[in-house]
Amino acid sequence: MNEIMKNRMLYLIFAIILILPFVLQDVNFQHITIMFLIFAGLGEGWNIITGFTGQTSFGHAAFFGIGAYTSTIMFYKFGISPWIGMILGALFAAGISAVVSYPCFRLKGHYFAIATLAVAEIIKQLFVSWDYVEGATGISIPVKPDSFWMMQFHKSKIPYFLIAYVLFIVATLVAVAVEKNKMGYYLKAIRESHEAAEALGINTTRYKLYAMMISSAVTAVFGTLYAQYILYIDPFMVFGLDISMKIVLLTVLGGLGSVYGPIIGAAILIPLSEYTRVFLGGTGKGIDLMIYGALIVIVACFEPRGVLGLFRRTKKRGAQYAKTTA
Amino acid sequence: MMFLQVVLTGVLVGSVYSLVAVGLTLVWGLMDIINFAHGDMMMISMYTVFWLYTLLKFDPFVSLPISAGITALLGIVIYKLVIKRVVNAPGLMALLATFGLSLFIRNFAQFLWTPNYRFVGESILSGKRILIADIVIGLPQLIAALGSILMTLLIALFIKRTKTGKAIQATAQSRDIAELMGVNTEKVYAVTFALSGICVGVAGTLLSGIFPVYPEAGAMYGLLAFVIVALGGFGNIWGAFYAGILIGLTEALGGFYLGTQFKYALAFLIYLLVLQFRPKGLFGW
Amino acid sequence: MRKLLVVFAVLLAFTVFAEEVIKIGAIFPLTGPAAATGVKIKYAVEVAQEIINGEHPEIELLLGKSAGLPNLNGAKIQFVFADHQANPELAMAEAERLIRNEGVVALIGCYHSSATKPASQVAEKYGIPFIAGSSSSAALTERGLQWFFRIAPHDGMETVFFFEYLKYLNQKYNANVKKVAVVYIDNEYGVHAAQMVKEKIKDYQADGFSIVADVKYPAGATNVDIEVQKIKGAKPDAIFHASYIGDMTMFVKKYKEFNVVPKVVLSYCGGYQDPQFVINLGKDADYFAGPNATTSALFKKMAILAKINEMYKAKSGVDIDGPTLEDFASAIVIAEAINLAGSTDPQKVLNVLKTGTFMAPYFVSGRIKFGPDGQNIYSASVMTQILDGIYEAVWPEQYQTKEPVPQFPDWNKR
Amino acid sequence: MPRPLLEVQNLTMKFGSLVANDDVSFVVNEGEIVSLIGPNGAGKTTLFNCISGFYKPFSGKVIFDGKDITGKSTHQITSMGLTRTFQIVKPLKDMTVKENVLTGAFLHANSKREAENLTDQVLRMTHLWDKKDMLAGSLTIADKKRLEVARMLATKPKMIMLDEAMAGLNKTEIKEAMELCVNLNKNGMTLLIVEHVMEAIMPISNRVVVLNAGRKIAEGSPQQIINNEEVIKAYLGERYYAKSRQINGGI
Repeated sequence: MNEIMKNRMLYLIFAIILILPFVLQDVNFQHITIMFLIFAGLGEGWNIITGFTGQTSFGHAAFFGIGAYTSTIMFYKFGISPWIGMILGALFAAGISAVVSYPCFRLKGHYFAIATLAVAEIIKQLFVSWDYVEGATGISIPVKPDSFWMMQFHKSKIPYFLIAYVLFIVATLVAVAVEKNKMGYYLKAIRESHEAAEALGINTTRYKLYAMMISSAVTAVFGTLYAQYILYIDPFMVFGLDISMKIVLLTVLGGLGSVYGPIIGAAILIPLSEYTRVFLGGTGKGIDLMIYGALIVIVACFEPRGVLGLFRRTKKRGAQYAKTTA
Repeated sequence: MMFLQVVLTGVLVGSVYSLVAVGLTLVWGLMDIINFAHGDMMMISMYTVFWLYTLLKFDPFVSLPISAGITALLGIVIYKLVIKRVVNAPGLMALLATFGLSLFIRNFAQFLWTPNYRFVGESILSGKRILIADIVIGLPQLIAALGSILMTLLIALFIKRTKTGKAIQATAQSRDIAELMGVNTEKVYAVTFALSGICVGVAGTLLSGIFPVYPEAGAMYGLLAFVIVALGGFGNIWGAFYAGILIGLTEALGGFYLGTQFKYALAFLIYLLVLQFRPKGLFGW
Repeated sequence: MRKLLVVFAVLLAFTVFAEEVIKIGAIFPLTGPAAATGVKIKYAVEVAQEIINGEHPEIELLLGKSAGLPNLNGAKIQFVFADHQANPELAMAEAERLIRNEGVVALIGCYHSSATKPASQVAEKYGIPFIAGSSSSAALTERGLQWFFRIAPHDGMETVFFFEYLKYLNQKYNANVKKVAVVYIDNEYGVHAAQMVKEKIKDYQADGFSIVADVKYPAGATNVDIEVQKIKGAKPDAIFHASYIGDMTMFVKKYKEFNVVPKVVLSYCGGYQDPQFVINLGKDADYFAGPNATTSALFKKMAILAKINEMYKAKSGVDIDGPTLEDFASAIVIAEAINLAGSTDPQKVLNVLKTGTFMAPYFVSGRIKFGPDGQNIYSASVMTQILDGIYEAVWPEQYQTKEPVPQFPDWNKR
Repeated sequence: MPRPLLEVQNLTMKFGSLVANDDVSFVVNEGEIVSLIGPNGAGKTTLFNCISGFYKPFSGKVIFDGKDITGKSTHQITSMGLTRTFQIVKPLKDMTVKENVLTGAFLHANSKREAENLTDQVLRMTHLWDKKDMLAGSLTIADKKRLEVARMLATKPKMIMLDEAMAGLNKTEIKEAMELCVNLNKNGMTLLIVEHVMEAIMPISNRVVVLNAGRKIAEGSPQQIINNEEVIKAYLGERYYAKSRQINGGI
């Protein structure tokens, strides 16, 4: 019963998001909604390896970038549809993540986190120096007439929104599916105690690997969409620490280890950063980022369980109140 | 000859990394908190030196106690205002807080002092160098390196010999037990942040003669410090010191022989390789 | 009473002109690693706005005399600034927001070529003119965009300019410059410049030039010691630099420390052109050279430039430099184009931009005209060299404010 | 003839130059309760870790259910039916009691429903049913220990190893724990128990193995052990006599 209730909440969120850009036709608002969906989806993916499994990754930009570059190269060099690139990118990202994280899984805690950061920085440098993918120059994706198959839409942002929306729902449902099944319990057991998990018969390395592969595949899918949406990529933009940290921040802000966390976090952080920049960024004094930084600090200090913690607390308080009055 | 020069450069550069990393490893090892604002505290120290130089004509070496004092104070303020509230928070909340702090400090610096790149033009050392055969040693670099080593030594002695230092060690082992033994852990944390501030304060001062002063000046140092601290083993002062030198050497030798664009990538690679053999860092157990 | 009248008049003026404000988007890096330059450019664009909107008969520009655009009943221009933080994603988002929400009729920007690329694609999509002032990547004008224009010479043109200058030094001063080292930052700007050197050197091999070192360093480097040692080992006669102000300053300090004495150091549009270079390095900045759209030494020769600089300096505290002047020019040109078109209709403005020649008395070339690819065919640059702390124009000879010094003196003999 | 389920053969474990287990051999037969006792630092937990795959023994063999499990990883050993609890409890803190047990139940369940049924069964058996929705981190120490056992039972083991499952419990709690052990044993479970609380395990053990300084110094029925002089010297001391008499008398 409880599970159905919870999912109902999720469907309500999905429904609300769907109507947003149709109600508010402002193009900047639509853009923010798309970025929100992309980053909420990225957060869902990252949450699987870090929130559920407890293996902190500071290097998810690596998989984001692989997704962005796979589809872009295929489209740019061979005219292959980004949809195919998206699938291949996800497969590549899963494969590469398995290869690079397998040796890293021996590392615990922060040692692992720094290792993921190192892997992402190395991959970034490889792409910067790789002439075949145009290196540091980056790639401007050629503008083609509107086409679903080529994932290009110039008349309206709605198609991009719808694609982002569908991918976001897929990512969220993947996270839900992982969480509610055997795998989710296993991952959480690994997070809570490696040894206890082993003693319960869980092949921790294998499950961490699964989690990493699913997580990076989800991340790569959004990388492809991002590249197609911005129509330009370079290694600094898609492999940068900024992307990795943004994913970390919004999920932690929303609430780590919950399907709702990334949605709440992205719903706060993305509009906040966009609107502070829009209203204050033109001054050239850095006021927007000052406010943005200060707000993050304030949330962290006063709501250390994430914004989701706040919801849970008020809910509990409400329940207690109901009890006492009844 | 060239090889020697390159090695020497690596050691000189690395010793400054060490000092930045020592400050970070103190906090990290003790409180298990990743301080993203560490590099930005260093940037504040560089600005202190710069303004004392520009407005009052203080030589950077005269400003050293002042800038170190200011960053120490900044460390305490950061602890009291922010870290204290998140030190027991679950997950990565503390990281979120320090990241926000870093963003705030950087942009506050831009707000106050514009984003311009500035330099401390003249100091008693600037332009001076030592020539041994063909090998060049810049005096500012040498002093920076020696200063780093001295400072690391002092910090290590402080931790080992003084009562406060022992309290820090005890708290790092187990906060609860330390509290039972009558250690005021809050005070210990504040002192550690102050020490960490002094480290970056000194590092910033020593660097201000050779590195531009601008709001993002601490960014790359902060990032490298993460890797160095992990490479040396969290909380291990000498580990951070040697790891700093190792990263400096990797950067120099790798950069020289394989291509300078790879120098940071190689530093990251060294981390990954070393950790395959020592999963808790060079000196971690 | 008089005060009241004035207030009334001002209010009236506001209500009259309120609807006749033409908005133009200006996207620059106002925070982040390149904020120093972005903020300066913002000042320059604000100066352009003042000149266009106010009455500045002393500045002999088309739009200087009158307040506003005369062909549009004195309509005012308003530049709407946006920050891209050196992030292409934000440049794209801001371009779209400015066009759709702010209703801008044209865009200028973005300093970073990597930001200009997606932003100008947005302009292309909406059919709105985009003028890049200082973005120098040659790739920008190779994309076949209809609505994109660029004022600065691109790095390919700059490279040719470099070799021609070296040839001039060799012929006139017998400088015997042959071996070239390319030193560049590992990003869009640096890598593209280096590619151009490797491409253009083919045309100059006959003149004896060769590349002896190719030193690429990572962005945000903490030191450049190793880079300088590599350069020293290659013993180049000339160094081509593609560096920003922070790295460039570190390089100069290290050249001094390691006693690297090339004959010539030429810098692509970047750190060298920033007057902060001289402020930071003092005497050590002397003898470095590079193409620049302007220099303070030219102020004596060019009265208009001097007046523009006066206004700019009041805001920024420093003299106007090349990239900044190029973005200033982009602001002036778009306003003039709108004025000439007599309308904000993008198609009409586009026609003016494609066919017209714009007077640019603040450039040594004196005018701006865009070729079919959108590139300004008149290179606005002169070769400058810092002599006694002043950017002197040294080549071509007709603009010379001082003769070039073709050989770096030893560092201890300065 | 009882069938040996677990055989430890000449097991030696070293950490650097420190010998934690020195040539230890013993057998646990199917359906038995065997206790492993010894003073602090005798190497009991190390032996547990070697058997359960957390450590790879330096030399010697561990045979479980006829198969050599030496050097196999913990999760493999658990899937084969040999599982353990931890001296320092390791509850999955941020999960509820039910989720803790469910995690174990997935090992041999083919569907979530099957796992849930098994979980309910185990929760009732271990008297944790009322607390099933509490977070494991908020349980009392006694309940946490019970949860360790419950989680382990959910993996459907053939044999379980309890590492000081009664330390830190009060008398009633110890009694409950003892009853649980006996009940399990009656249902056919084989148990190997490391314990300090002599009073608790002596009455329920079939056999006792005594370790001292890494070596096995005695093995036999509880009565034999109580009367073994070496054991008394090394470990039990006079105090035990008085106490065990009291308890035995009490029961």
